[in-house]
Amino acid sequence: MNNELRVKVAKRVAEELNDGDIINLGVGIPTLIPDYLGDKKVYLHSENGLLGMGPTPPEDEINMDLISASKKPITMDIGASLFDSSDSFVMIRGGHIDMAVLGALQIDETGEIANWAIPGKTILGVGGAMDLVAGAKKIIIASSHQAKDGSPKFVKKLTFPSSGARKVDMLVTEHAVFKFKDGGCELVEILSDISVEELRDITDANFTVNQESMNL
Amino acid sequence: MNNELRVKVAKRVAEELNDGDIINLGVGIPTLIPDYLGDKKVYLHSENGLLGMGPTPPEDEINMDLISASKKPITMDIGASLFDSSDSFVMIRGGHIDMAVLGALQIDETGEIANWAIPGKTILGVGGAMDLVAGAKKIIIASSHQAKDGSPKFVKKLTFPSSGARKVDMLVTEHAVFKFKDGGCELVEILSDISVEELRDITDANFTVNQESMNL
Amino acid sequence: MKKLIEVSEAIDFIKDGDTLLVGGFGMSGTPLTLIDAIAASDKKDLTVVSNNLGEVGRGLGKLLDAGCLKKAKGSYFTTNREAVRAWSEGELEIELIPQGTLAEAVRCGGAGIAGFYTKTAAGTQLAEGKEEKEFDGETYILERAIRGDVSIIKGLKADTFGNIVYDHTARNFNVAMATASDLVIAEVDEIVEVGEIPPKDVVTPHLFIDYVVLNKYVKKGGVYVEQ
Amino acid sequence: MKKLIEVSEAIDFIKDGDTLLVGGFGMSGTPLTLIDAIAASDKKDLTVVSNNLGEVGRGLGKLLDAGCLKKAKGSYFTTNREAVRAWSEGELEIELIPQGTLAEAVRCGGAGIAGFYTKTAAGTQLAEGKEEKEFDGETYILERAIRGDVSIIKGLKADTFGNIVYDHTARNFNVAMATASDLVIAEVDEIVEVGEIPPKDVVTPHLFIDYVVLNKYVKKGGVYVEQ
Repeated sequence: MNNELRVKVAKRVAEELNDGDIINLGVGIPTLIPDYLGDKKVYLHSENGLLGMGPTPPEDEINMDLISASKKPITMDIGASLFDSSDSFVMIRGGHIDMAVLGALQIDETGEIANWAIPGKTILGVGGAMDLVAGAKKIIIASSHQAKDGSPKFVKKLTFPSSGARKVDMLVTEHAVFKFKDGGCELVEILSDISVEELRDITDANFTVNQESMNL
Repeated sequence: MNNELRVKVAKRVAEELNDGDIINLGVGIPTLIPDYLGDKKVYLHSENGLLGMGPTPPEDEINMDLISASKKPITMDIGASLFDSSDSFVMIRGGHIDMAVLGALQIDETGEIANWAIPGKTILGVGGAMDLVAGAKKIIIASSHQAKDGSPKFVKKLTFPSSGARKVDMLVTEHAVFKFKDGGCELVEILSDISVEELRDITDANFTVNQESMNL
Repeated sequence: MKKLIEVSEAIDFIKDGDTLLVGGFGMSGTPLTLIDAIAASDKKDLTVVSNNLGEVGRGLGKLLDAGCLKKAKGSYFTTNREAVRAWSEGELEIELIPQGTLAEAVRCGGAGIAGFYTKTAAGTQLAEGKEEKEFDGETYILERAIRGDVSIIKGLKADTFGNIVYDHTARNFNVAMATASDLVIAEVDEIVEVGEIPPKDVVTPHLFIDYVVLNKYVKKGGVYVEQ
Repeated sequence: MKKLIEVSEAIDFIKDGDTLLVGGFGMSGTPLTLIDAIAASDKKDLTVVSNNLGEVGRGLGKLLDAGCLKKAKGSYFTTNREAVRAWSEGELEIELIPQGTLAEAVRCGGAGIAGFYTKTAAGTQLAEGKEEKEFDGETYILERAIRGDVSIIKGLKADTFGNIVYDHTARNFNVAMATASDLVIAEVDEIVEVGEIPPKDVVTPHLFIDYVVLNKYVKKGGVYVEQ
């Protein structure tokens, strides 16, 4: 997915964030979100032990003992706090993170996601993915609508290993916004010039269409 | 037990402490121990959240937010550290306290103790007693040999509610020192002018006599 | 400061029958102003989870005297003889929990952990009815996490985001209690500008704190007294 | 300072087959000097518990290259492609643990808690073979505590008692790892007089630390380099 589309997804997710929210951002598209928050002030949580993550420092202020969970140099916003990994996951698992924005390898129509392993490939990294899936108050998936090979990522049933039983709340792709509720999925918005029929063609999952929000 | 005898017990227990030990002292006789350490430097742990408890402050320096587990004003020794209750009990339960010196209501001949409740009386306080019994590396009981009514505290089998399955290591009374090992008990030292026979008369527990340490 | 509210607003969040987690060890680190307001209200059937129940007529002892309490969970109640009397006359339920188990159970309540296995109290009266399990040949008991509807805690200072620091040993149960309720109210002596508490010094990060109120008491001679 | 020893003495405490808990997140907060010394020794069959296994040829990656390792337990190994290769060729056992579960399991190892129930990973491949239990209608899995024979951690400063502070986000796994082994060695950039770290600023109190060694690397441009 090109950068323009990634930015589109990031901007749309940014609309879902509320002033004052505690946010944990996964790698990839989610990391673009802070640039599109406008006047909204959110607090970024980094699972390696920081609440109040600021932007990348200038070269001469880099300290590799002040890094993000992606192991990139960062700064601290005013009002930040530092803590260790076990306290950081108290926050994540204990429901103290208002929203996690994550990428995914697959999302099924119930909102269950797979975001840590592809079958048949080496499965040697999970990081904090499962903790965030289990513990964040609200979860939005920011993802390309299809995999690189054009196959659907948004599927009826996961074929990749699940990240946990917990369902996510929303999926934002370059084409559309879906909400998950009561085990089902609803299309609430189209973000490109795609039609609902064309969207179904590139989507394996079943979804209903919210007539009202879609102005249908 | 008069103050002289209490001091005698405290002094004898003090001999068991090693330079550099992390010590938790229960209420009563154990609180007298710091005065009899001589050149030995030990670190006093207070379960409400301090390692490095110092002596009582002068009246005009009292801060009731710097207190011991007995809720008395204290000071901090150089090199002290402050922490919360859950971290404090990580230290206790996790085996990071070298020695706990506790009082007891009863001690049985295997080294199991009762130090929190008397049957038939209101049982409304346990505090950190059971955590210390479960977690301290070594436990010494500092106690009067008999109860106030003259009945034995050192018994064959507890009749008061147990503080936990863990056996203590040593019992020091105004009359004698006992060591517990492999479920049995051994008299290792006499501290008063009592004879072994007289000691058995005021003791319900069975004990063997260490011929060597008793110079018999 | 957005989180700063009046004490009267704060206690409106507490409903009859709620479970209230209260920081403090004895009188140290106790949210005295919030407790006063609850005692002066007509709230009832509260369950209080706190290490002690204050002293007679002081701290949480006021909630007992005011008839707000149905139950108290904690580790040491004998410092309040009124609590002992109320329990023996059937006016107050009491659940006794070893101090370390209480601290850990509350931390777990805030940490998304449903229960944990501890050796503390295994084989004692306080383990009655609790599940046992062997690990490496030793017996442990299963203790369940504790959560509350509302936590009230006492800090020394809050910054305007709600980051909290504590006075010496007054961290005690406040740190864990601040994590384990649906709503958390911190009472503090002073509010400072955000940025005045360095990131490495924050003890309770602001994400745990919903509201902040100011303590009406001031410290004199090491003790909180009425202004 | 009584606890200060040479790096060569420190690694003598590590025996073949030991389980080593190692602080750090990626390269941050990693005891590089101790790792170098272990890599240069003939120690073998070690199990390393650490969030990552460093990077190729860096940090814990050196222990892999030197053939010291039998097994690695952690949450994220894909940043070291040598670890991935060694695993796929059967040269290295790997146990993958969610990051929060790893942090909590190590904390429990140091806290006298044998196991805990978490929702994290319930229903996934990483829960296979683990006991499940329902609490309030939700499925939790039992995770066992993790302990080591020796912990090696990295602090910024130690005082002469062994109280430790860390640099910014370098607290990470060091704080928990410092509690959970029979023997704990801290590598620090600097040793200061006791009293220079105020009691409220101590992150790892000295009772957790057995020995301290000095880091031979110095920080330049935000990165540790050879002196």
